[in-house]
Amino acid sequence: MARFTPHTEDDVREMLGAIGLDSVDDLFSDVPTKLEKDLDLPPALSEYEALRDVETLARKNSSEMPMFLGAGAYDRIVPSAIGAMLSRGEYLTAYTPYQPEISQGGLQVIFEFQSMISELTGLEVANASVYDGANAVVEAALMTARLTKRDPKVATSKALNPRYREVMETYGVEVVDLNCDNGTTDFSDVPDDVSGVFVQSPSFFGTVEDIGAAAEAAHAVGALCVAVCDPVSLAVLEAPGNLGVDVAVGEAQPLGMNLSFGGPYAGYMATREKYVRQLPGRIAGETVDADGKLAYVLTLRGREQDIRRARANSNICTNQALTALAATVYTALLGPEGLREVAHLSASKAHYLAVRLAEAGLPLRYPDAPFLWEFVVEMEDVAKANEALLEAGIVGGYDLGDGGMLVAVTEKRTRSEMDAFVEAVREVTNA
Amino acid sequence: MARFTPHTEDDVREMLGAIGLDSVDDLFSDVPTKLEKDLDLPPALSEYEALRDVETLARKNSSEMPMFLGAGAYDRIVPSAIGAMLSRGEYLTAYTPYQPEISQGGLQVIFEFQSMISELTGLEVANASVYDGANAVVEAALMTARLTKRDPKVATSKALNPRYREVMETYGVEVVDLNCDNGTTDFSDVPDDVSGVFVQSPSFFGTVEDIGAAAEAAHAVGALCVAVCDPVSLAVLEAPGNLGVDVAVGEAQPLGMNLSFGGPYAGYMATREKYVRQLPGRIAGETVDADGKLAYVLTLRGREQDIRRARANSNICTNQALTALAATVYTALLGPEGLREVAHLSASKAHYLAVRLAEAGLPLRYPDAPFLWEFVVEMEDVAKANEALLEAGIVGGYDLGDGGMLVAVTEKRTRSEMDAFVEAVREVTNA
Amino acid sequence: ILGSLIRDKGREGRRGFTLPRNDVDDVEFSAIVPKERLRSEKPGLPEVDEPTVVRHYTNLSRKNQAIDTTFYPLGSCTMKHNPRANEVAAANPGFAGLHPLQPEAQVQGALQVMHELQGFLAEISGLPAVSLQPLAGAQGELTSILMVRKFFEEAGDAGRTTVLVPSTAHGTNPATASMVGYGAKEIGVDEHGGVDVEELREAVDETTAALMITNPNTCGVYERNIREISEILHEAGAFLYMDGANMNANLGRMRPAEAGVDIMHYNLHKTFSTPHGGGGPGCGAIAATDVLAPFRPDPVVEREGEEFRFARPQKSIGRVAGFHGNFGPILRAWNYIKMHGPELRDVTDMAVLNANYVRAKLGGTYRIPYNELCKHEVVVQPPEGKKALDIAKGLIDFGYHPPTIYFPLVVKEAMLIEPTETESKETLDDFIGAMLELAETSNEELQAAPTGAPTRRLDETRAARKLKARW
Amino acid sequence: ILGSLIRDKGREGRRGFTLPRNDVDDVEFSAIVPKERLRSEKPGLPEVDEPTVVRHYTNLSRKNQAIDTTFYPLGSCTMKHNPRANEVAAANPGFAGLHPLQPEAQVQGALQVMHELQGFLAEISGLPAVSLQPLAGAQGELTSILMVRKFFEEAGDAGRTTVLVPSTAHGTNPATASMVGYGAKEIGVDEHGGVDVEELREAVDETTAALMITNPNTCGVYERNIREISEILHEAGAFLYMDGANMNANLGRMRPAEAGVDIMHYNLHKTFSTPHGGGGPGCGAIAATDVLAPFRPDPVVEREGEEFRFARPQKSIGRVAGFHGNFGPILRAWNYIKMHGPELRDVTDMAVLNANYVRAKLGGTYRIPYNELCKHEVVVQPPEGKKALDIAKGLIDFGYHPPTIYFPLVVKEAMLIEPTETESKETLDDFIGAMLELAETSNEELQAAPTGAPTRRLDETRAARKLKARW
Repeated sequence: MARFTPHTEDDVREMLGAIGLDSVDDLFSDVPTKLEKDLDLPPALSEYEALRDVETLARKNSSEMPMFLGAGAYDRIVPSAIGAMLSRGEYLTAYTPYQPEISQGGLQVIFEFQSMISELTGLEVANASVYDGANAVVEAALMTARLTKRDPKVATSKALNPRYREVMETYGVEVVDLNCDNGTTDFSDVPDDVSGVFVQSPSFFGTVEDIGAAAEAAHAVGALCVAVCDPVSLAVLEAPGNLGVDVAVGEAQPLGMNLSFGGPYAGYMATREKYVRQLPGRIAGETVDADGKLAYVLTLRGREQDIRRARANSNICTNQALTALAATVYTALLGPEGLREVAHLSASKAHYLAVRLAEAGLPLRYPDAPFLWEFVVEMEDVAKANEALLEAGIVGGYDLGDGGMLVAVTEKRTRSEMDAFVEAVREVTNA
Repeated sequence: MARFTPHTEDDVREMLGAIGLDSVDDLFSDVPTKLEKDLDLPPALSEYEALRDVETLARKNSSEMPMFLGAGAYDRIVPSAIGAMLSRGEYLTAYTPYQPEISQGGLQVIFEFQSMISELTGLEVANASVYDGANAVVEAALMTARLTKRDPKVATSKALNPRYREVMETYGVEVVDLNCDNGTTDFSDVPDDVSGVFVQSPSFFGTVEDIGAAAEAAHAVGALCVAVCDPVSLAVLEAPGNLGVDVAVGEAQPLGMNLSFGGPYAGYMATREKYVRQLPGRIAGETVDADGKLAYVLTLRGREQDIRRARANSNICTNQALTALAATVYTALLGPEGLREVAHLSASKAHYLAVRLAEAGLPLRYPDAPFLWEFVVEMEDVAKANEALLEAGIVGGYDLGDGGMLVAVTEKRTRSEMDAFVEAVREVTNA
Repeated sequence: ILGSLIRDKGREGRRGFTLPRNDVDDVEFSAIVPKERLRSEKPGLPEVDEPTVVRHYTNLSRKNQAIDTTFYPLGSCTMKHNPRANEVAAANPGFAGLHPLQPEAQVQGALQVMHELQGFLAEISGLPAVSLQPLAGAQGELTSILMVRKFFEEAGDAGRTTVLVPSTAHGTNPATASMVGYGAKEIGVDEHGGVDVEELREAVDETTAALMITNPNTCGVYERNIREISEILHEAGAFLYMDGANMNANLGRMRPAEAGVDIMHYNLHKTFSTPHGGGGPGCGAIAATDVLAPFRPDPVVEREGEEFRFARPQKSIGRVAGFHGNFGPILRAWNYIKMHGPELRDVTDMAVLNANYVRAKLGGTYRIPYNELCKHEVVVQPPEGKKALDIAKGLIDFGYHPPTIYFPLVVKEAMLIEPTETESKETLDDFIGAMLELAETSNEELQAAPTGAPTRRLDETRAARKLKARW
Repeated sequence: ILGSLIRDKGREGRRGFTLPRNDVDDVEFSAIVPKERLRSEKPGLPEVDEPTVVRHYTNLSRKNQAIDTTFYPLGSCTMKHNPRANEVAAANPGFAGLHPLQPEAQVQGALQVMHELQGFLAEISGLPAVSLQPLAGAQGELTSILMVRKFFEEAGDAGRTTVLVPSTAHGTNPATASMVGYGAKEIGVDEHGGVDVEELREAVDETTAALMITNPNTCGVYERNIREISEILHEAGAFLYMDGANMNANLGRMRPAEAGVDIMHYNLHKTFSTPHGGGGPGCGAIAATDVLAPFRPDPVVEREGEEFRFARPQKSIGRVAGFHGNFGPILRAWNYIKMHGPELRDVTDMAVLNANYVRAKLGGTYRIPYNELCKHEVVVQPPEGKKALDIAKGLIDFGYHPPTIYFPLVVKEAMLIEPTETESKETLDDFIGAMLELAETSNEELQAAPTGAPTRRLDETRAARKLKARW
């Protein structure tokens, strides 16, 4: 018997009797390709043994060290209350709220998530989240194609996270490169047949881009402008909705999600109300019940695959409800001032570290570009520097592969950790 | 402002206005001994900083090692589902169920806990738990005094956990020593003025005692017999209720509670129905509501301090509801067969280790006394052996201080851990 | 109170979380970022304290039903019990705190988990080439069809323009085909609820890229002609893709490889019991034959001696996720499979037993369009004159989550019931009793249901017509 | 279904947990234990699966109200929000997995926590000698009075036979005095709700061992004559013991030491916010003057250089717990105090503000027997003709947990309201609105309440008369 099945032998016998069969094997008499051998899997472990293995492998990872890696996922403080809420069985073990009468909790959470994303992005309507930031980007690219009735072709620069670009390419989106030699993108030369212009701010290199310029350039050629934004940055940077963008998307991981080796995270997407029918994914809306009581329900279902099938605007089936809940609880706990403080601490520390590195002879690659908490520092041998950092018990920055290290500094980092970083890197550089 | 208080300055001003005061200080104008300085405490930490300190101190402990320590607290497997249930806010953040209409969950849990204890002990009625095993013992001693109308005086032997004896003495219970030279207690010579005869089985030395003999001896002198039992052992050992005992008590920690450096645990107490009015602590009973619907409520409150004040049968105010919930969930998950298997695995392993130690020249102190999973092994220098074990990454046994090591083996221990134990101890012994 | 939004419970200046003090010089944003790029107005977010947040989201959760609270036989969704051991595993800080871009040497434990799971999924399907990257079932489908497309591109076969989809398929199947640029052509069902082989034979030609089959299909029926089907496709040079949503009916009893499947996706969250989380996250791992292996997303995990490392498959379609996939569900699935081993077969056996038991007991009162052996789910129709929607809402008042309704589309008033293996006979008997009682209940009464839920039936039209999707 | 017992949901042979395989020879119990000592009959415990267990206890929890779900102004119980950081701290395996008998060198982190908390509690009370061992408030009381008794024993003063207890005291106070063997003599209250100093002066003599005072007392009133009271006792050679249940009104505003208190207990779970867990576990740490220090339970934690170790106080009363106290609550209290530091005073300030706000708003409609400044709780009486019980049950239908009722005993129809500092003005306003509405509700309607809870009012007499305390 498997471990989480209640049936006793008596249960099985009684049930087979009701069905009119003699044996469990008979339940598979219609299977022409029945497997006659046992699966070649390691023998079943008890819970205790399995969790001991988890612990053994966990110890093979270098975790719980000060971390200067970012590049799309950030080592931010995750408040304890988030875990307490996510572990509530009513959230954890429910599914898509197809039956709204018994899913008002989950639906209201989605509604609140959407509202928070709308507030942060300055756009009228957000969806319930998609898989991750990269997928939000590619869905936005496909959205621009549908809305402009052009082929999916986007203009952007190397300052867009290369992983986002890769996913777009996988999905058949053509990407045209704009210049960004000084760390910020030059939008003066956008081809006129693109469906979208993409601007990431803070960019992959950490620089604060001119979103307004991107929007103008997009609209000048009849394309849409998509901004890709770290939601924490939106506590201090102008809302993309106020800068003329049509769609704002991004990775919601910094809003209270564990790094968790790359997932689960959640991608957010927001747009103007006039474009809502081309917005993919779930949307929760307000309505009333038969007694006139306010309630929430999944709405505009006509866009979706289960209704529209081959003519759906995406094949996306669900949202990342649980991680979106994490983002919602995080944003509620922090509020506008708390988010701002996260940004402020991160920026203060990042600028401290950048100055210290420069003093140590490791200059910024883009000294003239504004940045918040992530920056590129020039280094002879990034790999060697990272090894030295690991030896000092520190997870170093992201190796750009061209003598640049992309360094991220969050509110978790302390002055002494940063000093240790400089120390470790300096030694290697001088050696 | 403190960290978990919602009020803003506006809130405070408005509320002071409603009260008719000018300042928060005015709220304390009636305090003649007002403290005029700040408390000399370390400056407030954010959650993240505080939890970093927790982690730092946690690493100063030697934890997560194979453990052969018992002596009243056992390193047993705690199923994952227990934590999931205990973290439910409705259990975690409620208080004593004074309002039964909105506390049926907690009350039913108590009722189920009591039922399980009754089933295990073979006695008619159990209470909702007391603080820990030691306190269950002393409360039982005081119970025997009330019931026999004698002074609290109990006959027992060194085979009773010495900590239980110490707590009895603190509470003013006189303890008379019976002989137990061969590891089991000789009940043939009980003084005739004792209020109770106490028998622990498995005893502090791990031996299985003759509870029936203790009960007979007690009743022969008009005293009550109290059995102190590890609840896991009751899956295989005869229920004390079937052996003539009047009260059964013990430490419920082995039923799904973390070791947690000694607490919180829970003490259980069960007795015959005729003695229930002298049973201290909370009791949940079945009743009906105004619609005739089955429900649970705290009952026989007349015994308790909040009703009876100076004439209460104990000053005990609450039970250990949350750890009792752990015991309840544990017992439900394991069931009679699972508990039996825990006992069987522990006993099989303990006997394996005892044999291996004997082979290595380290004999059992009580070779003729039956034992389950804990035993005393003779050793030249227990402290030195424990040091060697620690070096091998093993937490050794309990040093009895007389050349005996009390060794506990639970279902968690593996053959290789036990072999390593023998190896480490042998080396020291031979050295 | 319960109904109000978190923002309505706040007041300017309240804070729910305290951050560490700054231990370096304060940086002014106006000094480091051009003013016009700085926010002009504070976002309208809640300003609330932790007590309010915890109470708000605790009370909201209490308005949800879930597997933890009730039987949840939502067809095609495999709402089985989620072992709590998986949650303990996922919370381990040695995994939860790991950055996806840490060098491979720093993440050997995580890579080993992924490598072992790749192996488990290969064994369970018989298909050796696994990728764990797709972030959900629908993305697993997409990844599969992208791989098929890339195969034909590499083969220089430009004529493959169509993907065939049985009429019983999940909506994601045709939507996926469209997204990849294929025309989706529907194939009907035969009298057993299976793919109509004759229709298939006629439809398959040199423009066919693949058939997207679900097996057992969404009628709960095993495709008894699966071998013939795969042969038809293979003869035409096309691929057989299998939607693995229903793998819970196959574990240790059938392997897609032996049925001729070339590529499939798993829903790790369904079959291997990651909590569904209210709709996600999931994991849509895929498994394929060696032929399709080089096209898998970048990267996969390989083993070299004692070391594990990421590798890019030779002709990879590229990446479909920002990082390596949803590691949380990956870890849980790995742990789940390790707790079962070859006894995974019992999971399938009991899931199929439960579904057939429900079928046997409801038959007679409910109409069973394909009343033969079903696999892990069964499709039924209410008695003549009753609506699936009404029965569903009536079940809510009995304390059950309703089955999937109006799906599969090929069955009118369909109710697709998937009990899963983790439900006891008593639970099934109670549910069956409720279903039988509802069959006898007047339509008037049914249409009033639910009356005991947090809300009554909702005005869904209004939600769409007057869109209000934010505060 | 929800109402039935876990045992009723099982069937013989079901199992909810799988254990590791045995890796040594199986031992037969009959081979190692005399047959008559072995169990003859299997205990009647549930035989259920994990899914059933999780669903059962999840659904039971949903029939509870708690701070996490509702305002819970239970007087004298300090039902404040429990920060979730404390739960994360307590779950740390470096503490949760520690055996209490591991040698001191292996548990330095845990000992440091205890030592620091001893210091914090000494500073907060002004009383230097702390013990963390008592397992609950009531045991803290007992420990204190045992220490007092031992002091007199050591001093050879056999004539101390009486402990004085104000009529406002918690029931545990006189019960404790009795347990220790003292006669408990009651002292009345003055017109402010405080101890009647004249009555006290008359009652104190050379037989007096101690006065057990609660400050602020259970009328919510600060004992304004506290200094005089302590002087009266000290002049008679007796001790002033303080019940610390109400310490939430004192933090940083008043220290018992300066008020002349000799010994006190804390309820760590109340003041420093360990979740109350449905009734426990708590921690009843005590703090005392140097005079009483040698009598503390064995052991306390001392520091020697960088090392922490256990030590037995010189004239210890012995141990009151099996091990070192409830370490879980100890760790949480330590973490809570570290998150507040000197700002603990804000906790008290806001708790007192909230109570006075409720007092101000309810006054006029409800009778306030001591309508002066209150501290962190306020005692009110319903309007003439209404019963506290009825108002309480009416509050349940408004979604609130009722206050403590019929306590303190000195106030007829008392309702003791303790809002705590973690509740917002909006919550208080809503609660006040409900209270005012209930004051206007007919008794007939009130007596029917609650109607919206999981049960209606219970037949408590029946429970006691026909005791059924097990299945």
